Amino acid sequence: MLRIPCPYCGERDEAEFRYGGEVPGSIPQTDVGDQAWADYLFARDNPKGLVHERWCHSHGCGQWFNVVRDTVTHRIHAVYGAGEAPPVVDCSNESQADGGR
Amino acid sequence: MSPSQPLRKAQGGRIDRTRTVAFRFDGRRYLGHPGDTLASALLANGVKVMGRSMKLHRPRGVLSAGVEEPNALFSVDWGSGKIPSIRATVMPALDGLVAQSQNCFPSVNFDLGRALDFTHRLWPAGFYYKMFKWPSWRAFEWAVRRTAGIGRLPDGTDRTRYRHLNSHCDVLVVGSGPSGLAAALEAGRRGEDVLVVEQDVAFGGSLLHDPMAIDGAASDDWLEAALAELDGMDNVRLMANATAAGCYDHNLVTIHDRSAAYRSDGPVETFHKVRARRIVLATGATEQPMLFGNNDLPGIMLAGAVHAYVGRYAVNCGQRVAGVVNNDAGWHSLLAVHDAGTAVRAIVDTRGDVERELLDAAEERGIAVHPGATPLTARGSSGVRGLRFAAANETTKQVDCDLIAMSGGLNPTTQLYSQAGGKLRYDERRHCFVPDKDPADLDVVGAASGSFGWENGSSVRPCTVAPVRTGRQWVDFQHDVTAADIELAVRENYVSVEHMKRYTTAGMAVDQGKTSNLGVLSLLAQLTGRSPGEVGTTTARPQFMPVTMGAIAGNRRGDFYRPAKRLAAHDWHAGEGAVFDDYGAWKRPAFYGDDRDASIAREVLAVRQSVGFFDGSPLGKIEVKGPDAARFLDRIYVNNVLTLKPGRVRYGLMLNENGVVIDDGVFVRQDEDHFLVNTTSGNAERIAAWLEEWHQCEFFDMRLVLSNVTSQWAVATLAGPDARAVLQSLPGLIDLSTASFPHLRFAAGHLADGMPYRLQRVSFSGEQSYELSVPSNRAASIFERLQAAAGPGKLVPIGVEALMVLRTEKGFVHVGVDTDGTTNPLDIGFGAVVDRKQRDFIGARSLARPNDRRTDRRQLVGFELLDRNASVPAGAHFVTGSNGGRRSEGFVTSACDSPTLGRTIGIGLIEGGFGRKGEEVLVYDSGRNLPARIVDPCFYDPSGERMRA
Amino acid sequence: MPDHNPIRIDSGTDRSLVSLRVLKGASDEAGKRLDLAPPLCAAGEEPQSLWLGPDHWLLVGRQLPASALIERCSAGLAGLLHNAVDQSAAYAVLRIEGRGAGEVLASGSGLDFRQRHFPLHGCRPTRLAQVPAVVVATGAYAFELYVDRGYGPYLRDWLEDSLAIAKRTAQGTM
Amino acid sequence: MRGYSFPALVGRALRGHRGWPKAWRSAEPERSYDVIVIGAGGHGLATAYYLAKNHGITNVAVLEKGWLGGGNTGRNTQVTRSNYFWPQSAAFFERSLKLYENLSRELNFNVMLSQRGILTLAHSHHEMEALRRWTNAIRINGIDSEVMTPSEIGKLVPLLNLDARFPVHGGFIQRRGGISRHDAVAWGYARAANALGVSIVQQCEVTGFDIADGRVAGVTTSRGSIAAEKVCICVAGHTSVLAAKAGFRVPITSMALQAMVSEPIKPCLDTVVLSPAIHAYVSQSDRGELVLGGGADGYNSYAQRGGIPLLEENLAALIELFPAFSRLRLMRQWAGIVDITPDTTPIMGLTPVKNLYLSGGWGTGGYKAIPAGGETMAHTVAHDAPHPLIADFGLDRFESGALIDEGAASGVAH
Ligand SMILES: Cc1cc2nc3c(=O)[nH]c(=O)nc-3n(C[C@H](O)[C@H](O)[C@H](O)COP(=O)(O)OP(=O)(O)OC[C@H]3O[C@@H](n4cnc5c(N)ncnc54)[C@H](O)[C@@H]3O)c2cc1C
Ligand SMILES: NC(=O)c1ccc[n+]([C@@H]2O[C@H](COP(=O)([O-])OP(=O)(O)OC[C@H]3O[C@@H](n4cnc5c(N)ncnc54)[C@H](O)[C@@H]3O)[C@@H](O)[C@H]2O)c1
Ligand SMILES: Cc1cc2nc3c(=O)[nH]c(=O)nc-3n(C[C@H](O)[C@H](O)[C@H](O)COP(=O)(O)O)c2cc1C
Ligand SMILES: [Zn+2]
Repeated sequence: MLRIPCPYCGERDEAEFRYGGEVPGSIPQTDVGDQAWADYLFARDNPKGLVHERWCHSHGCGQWFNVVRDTVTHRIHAVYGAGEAPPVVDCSNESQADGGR
Repeated sequence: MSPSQPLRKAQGGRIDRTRTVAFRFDGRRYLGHPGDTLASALLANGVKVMGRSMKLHRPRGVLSAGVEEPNALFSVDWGSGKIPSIRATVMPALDGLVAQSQNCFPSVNFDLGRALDFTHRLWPAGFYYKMFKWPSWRAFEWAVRRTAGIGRLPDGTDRTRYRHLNSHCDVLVVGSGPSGLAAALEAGRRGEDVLVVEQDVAFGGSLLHDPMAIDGAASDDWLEAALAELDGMDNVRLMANATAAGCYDHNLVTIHDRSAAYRSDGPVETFHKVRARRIVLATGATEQPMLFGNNDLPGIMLAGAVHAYVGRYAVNCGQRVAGVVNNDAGWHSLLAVHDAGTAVRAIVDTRGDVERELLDAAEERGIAVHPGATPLTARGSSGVRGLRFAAANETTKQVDCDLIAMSGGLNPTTQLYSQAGGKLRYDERRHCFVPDKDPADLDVVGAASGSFGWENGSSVRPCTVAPVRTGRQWVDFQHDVTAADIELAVRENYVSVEHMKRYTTAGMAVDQGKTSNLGVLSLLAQLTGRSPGEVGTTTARPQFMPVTMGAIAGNRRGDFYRPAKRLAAHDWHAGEGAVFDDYGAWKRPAFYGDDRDASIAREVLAVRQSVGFFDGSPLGKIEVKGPDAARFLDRIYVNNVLTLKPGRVRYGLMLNENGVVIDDGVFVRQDEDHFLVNTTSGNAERIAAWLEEWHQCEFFDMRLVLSNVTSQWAVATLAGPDARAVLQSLPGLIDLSTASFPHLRFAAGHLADGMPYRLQRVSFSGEQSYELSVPSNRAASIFERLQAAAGPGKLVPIGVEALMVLRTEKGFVHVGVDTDGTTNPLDIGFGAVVDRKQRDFIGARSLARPNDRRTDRRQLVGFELLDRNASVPAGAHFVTGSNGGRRSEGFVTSACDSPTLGRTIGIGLIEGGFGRKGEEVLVYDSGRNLPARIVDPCFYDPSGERMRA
Repeated sequence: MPDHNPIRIDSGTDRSLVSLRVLKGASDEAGKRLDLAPPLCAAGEEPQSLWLGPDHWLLVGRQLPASALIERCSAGLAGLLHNAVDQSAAYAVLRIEGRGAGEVLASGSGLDFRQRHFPLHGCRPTRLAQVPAVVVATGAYAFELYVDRGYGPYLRDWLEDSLAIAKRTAQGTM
Repeated sequence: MRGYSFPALVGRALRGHRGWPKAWRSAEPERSYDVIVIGAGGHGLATAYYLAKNHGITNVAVLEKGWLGGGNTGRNTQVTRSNYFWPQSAAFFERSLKLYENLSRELNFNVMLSQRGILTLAHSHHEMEALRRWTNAIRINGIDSEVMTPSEIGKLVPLLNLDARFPVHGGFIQRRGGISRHDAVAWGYARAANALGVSIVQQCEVTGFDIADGRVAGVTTSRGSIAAEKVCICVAGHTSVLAAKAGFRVPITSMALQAMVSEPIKPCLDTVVLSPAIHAYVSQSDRGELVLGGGADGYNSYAQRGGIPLLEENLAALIELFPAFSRLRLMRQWAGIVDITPDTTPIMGLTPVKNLYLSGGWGTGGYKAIPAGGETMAHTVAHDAPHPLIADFGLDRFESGALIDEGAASGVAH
């Protein structure tokens, strides 16, 4: 069970949150081509390692915020507000270890 | 010596000799003492054969004295029905308990299944992959399945209650041996919140059978003092009978607590979820077996276990013991066993360089020692009669014995450590895997960390060296995996440790290889010329010990499985004869009365002919307030929001970014910068969250606030030609005449008695219809007042099902029923609205993709069956072609036997539907084909006169 | 363990509730002006304010009706965008008290209910027994729970059941 | 393939099973191959097998970073069925099931296909309508399926609690559906491919691509560079990682999908039971464990382990449906990293890089697709054009919007 540090409430169980996926790129204008639109809509970095993602403390303060998390270790490196610039995170090598292997 | 327990020593042990317990095993009654496990009590009574192996039905005795037990698994009934595969070595011997051996017929001592053992050559590892292909696996499967599996499904009803408990601590100590208790004392004294969990019924770990000197004191005294001190600390909690079963992300440990599990008056099992700042693993070490021929005979036990039985339970497991060891720990146990009165005849050590001290100690006691020897085979068939071994000089020798105590070395108990992400290292000298790099916030101490305490420099010889294969040598007792199976797998190139595990199934039994994994690894290493470190281990996963599934589910059963929301006027509806059903999270009236179809028809006609009343409270209601509210909602809805005037209501559609319809409903402009958004009932929470998400994450510059008032307001919908008259009777309400309050208007105010209300004139039924909102706590009273005002029997309550019929007659879509995750607004006839809106809205761009613009997409139409008396359910398909080349062109999304029209009608999605009005099509359902005609989806009052009346 | 019948359910008719939402950027200002002390609720005087989020409070009035609370907001927050709405009927309020109250709650929520970590007047929105709930510590071993009124009966039954299991567990072992 | 049979087993038994040959050889990487398949899961191995068998291309290497069959193929819940909604899916998965029906003999390796029937439950009036829509679609697609009433279900699965919190309103069964032995599928294809000359190189991780002028010319690996005419990516949960190395992004999210087994008991459940609404499904394996699964842990993950919330959710669902299982014990819990696409349909075919092909996006349901996946990908690689059965499964559908949303239509993707 992830323990997610809500910037407003402190550390809470994953079960209190809703996942919003990777922080998407900015919304393209309506006149973008089909390919660029598809890229925005569907393509994901889906990184093995650090991901910038959205969470909402839906069963708590109701706020959306961003998390920098390692998708291999699940360690949470940083948390920042919605719309804010992501902090710089250094995590040399940590995600090299593969989950089960 | 009590006659009933011939092998019980007269003194010693931690059993309560003042009391006896009586239990049954395979029909016979046995006596034991409180403090006994089933295994110790049966051993005391001289029972040797306790089970049969899974595959070959070999007779098996008890191997261990702990959770690692692979052999002595019983079906046990302590009042909760027969529960399979209970480890006799940890199950307390309770008074009245009934135990049975498993996997044998007719009895554990004579089992016909043994035939499989006599033909064992036909069943090597993975034999089933090589045969049973013809005619098909199904022809054999039933028989194979019956031989697999041990134990049976529990019988009777489960009386156990299961509980979850979340908790927090600074330090979680797993294991209460000397190392765990020392760690707990240290942290406790520092004032930290400490939780100590111990799977055993008693605290003390190895000290319970193996006293030693700690801090200069006798360990019994130390233990007593330590427990007393810990008990006295407010910040320390001690839990026995509680197994740490899983170690998950972010230091969350699950604990299966059976401290109240065996109570006759109402057992409880608790599943703890402990969030620990720091974890200390003091889980000890597990002794490994030795490999030699017939090493699975009853009467061959782990040396530490023999020690535990004599030390803790005062049971002599045999009269004449032979030891087979490769390490000093085994010597330690054997010497202690001998000193406790169980005579050890000989010690066979595979190492040539045994410490002088040990040799002397044996000599003192008159024990023959054979350093550098190789155990060959155990003699006997359903019990041990002797041991043959090759002495250092390679002559074959033999000792007569009735018990072989073996020790293949200790292996740290690191499953939880590995689950937490810890890395193991192979220790050549001690021949075991020890923790190498601890994960953050986790420490391993004591035997679990590889410090076994007494070993003084000498190394352990891998237990698998035996070059001479005499007889079959078992590696995994429960799954009957032998050294030959490992050899076969290697020969066939299943040399990855994971392939080995899966091909031979070694380590996959209920003990998860606690006494076999190391053996497999070292054999594999030896056979492939690698070191065990290079071979690596398989992955330890939760559960460390299997956990009752009910405990993991907790009390989430029945009504607590998933919470249901109840309407404020639930009881009122019940009084009206409502039959409730689940709609999203809600329990709502489906219809009123006993006969589903008749009730629905009656309710529909009431709305069409006079007036019906519908509880629409779950309707989502979200206030959006602020100077940018209109601009925000204009992005959210497909429809134009900016042009709506205050006091007016408009119908709107919401899409996701992929252009798919996700919700619909009306929105109200209460004031210039104050909107009220209505969502469908099922989506109320989801859309509230959707609006928040867009506001907080994307449109955070827009100045507006959102307030979800769904639960504050109960909604009474009155629909039908008489609706106005009934509603107008409420004193203080505005004038409802169409002139002053036409269709799609909104008003708010207070009734004469001061009750606040909101009123909107919208219709989902096609009749003149009003949605009156009042505070939820007044729901029942307003319903009653309306009923009274209408006069007896006039105001007919209608359920969700009637409403569905009404809206189907009217051709109104129900999002999620008439649409699915692929439907865009164009498909349901909103192309013009989409095209008119020049501004961007969520999903707009997707609607411009070629696929979204295709004219042969599935589009919403109505249909009527040509045969007026036929009927067809939702879920039928529109098809072309016949049997072979049949193709679906779409499907019926809603259908009903319309009470208003007296025939079956429906709406559905069909390819290119907009251009096919009047066409005849076939409707297919479960093998039937019915001709139908495509028509406009609105079957009732297409001009909308009645709605606007 | 809790004393006799420690769980009470209450429709919330004894108090008025007003949800106050402001722009997140203005929440400090709003908090100051109305004396809303996040994240704890102010004790004693009226209205009590329950912290629901950085831009969201639930104002609780014992004597004051909702309309008065709403007026206070509009007076105090003049010029600040906000929405104060009556939610008196939106919640069911349950009380649980007795020594084992925290343990009963801990069987359905991952919060730490021990006094040191959940001090008196502490207020936490959380997930309890699968439903969203606001937990307020109102006494040494007493909590008030605010839940959506639709979940009131469910949560009451759940608390009673959990209490029953807890009591059963506590009666001696083996 | 030949070599495995009952007589052979008896014969070898007499000689202590000493005569069995290697199931596959441990190939070392060579300098170049005609085709490199990345990933020795079921799909990679089957693709290699059909390349050799159907297209005569035998100079093929399957590169595997771990041990063959150790990815999702070795950790899935074995559900094998073809009751799909959309005609394209149905045709593809039905082809797969047909291949499964003869696979043991084709590979000369018993994959233990057990067509014991797979029962899908509906728990409300509305779900029953959705289910009826689904069953009719399946039948129109020419595949067997039968709607069942609660009492018929009660007879078929006596342990099922029909009056659960969400009562059973009905269901439907595909009798040809069932389970098969996952490891055997991987091993059987590996052995058969190896026999046709394919090299399976384990412990060889692909770390990059050699791409020039938009055309792939080889790969770099943890064991050096290897040249190839064509390269096919079959790495399931790691598709995004490899796509990134080839310079493009894919519409995939990787998540941990959990599965678990109880302690083994004697047979008590003879049908695969699946409840889409409750998100749980269960079968009893031939060894006797109950094998159960549910949805994926709800966030991006490459950690091959499962969390607690879903574990509880799955078991609560299971026990609500099968109260008799409450006293059984859960033995082991694990997870695989699955590659989820927006429409739950796989991504198969060409990529933006010439001669680089992709088979991925299998999400929670690609085990049953292995034979047809291998067959059609082999064709696609051999002809540099998608096989007709997978023509609609290409990456281009995301641009045109022509998604094949199986999840939206049937609510099930396992
Ligand atoms: C818990 C669970 C339950 C499931 N249940 C079912 C079910 O019941 N029915 C069903 O049909 N499907 C099910 N699935 C899905 C199914 O298992 C997968 O879709 C299928 O196994 C995918 O096969 P594959 O060959 O593509 O991938 P995998 O078997 O995962 O093989 C991919 C291989 O690629 C290797 N690899 C990755 N990166 C590299 C690299 N850089 N270099 C070299 N090699 C690499 C991996 O090590 C792995 O061995 C389930 C999945 C899971 C996790
Ligand atoms: N067999 C031995 O390891 C042994 C024997 C005698 C003395 N000693 C001495 O004692 C020291 C070992 O003491 P120790 O405290 O490290 O080990 P220990 O074996 O004394 O205690 C380990 C305890 O952990 C418990 N445990 C293991 N896994 C658990 C789980 N998942 N959940 C709950 N409880 C769990 C066991 O039941 C056991 O009581 C050694 O350093 C040695 O000097 C060891
Ligand atoms: C269908 C199936 C049945 C399984 N049965 C067992 C079993 O009986 N015993 C066991 O220990 N593991 C069993 N496993 C789980 C494997 O041991 C292992 O956990 C899984 O393949 C994932 O690998 P990993 O845990 O090594 O990462 C089974 C796995 C599957 C897919
Ligand atoms: Zn929060």
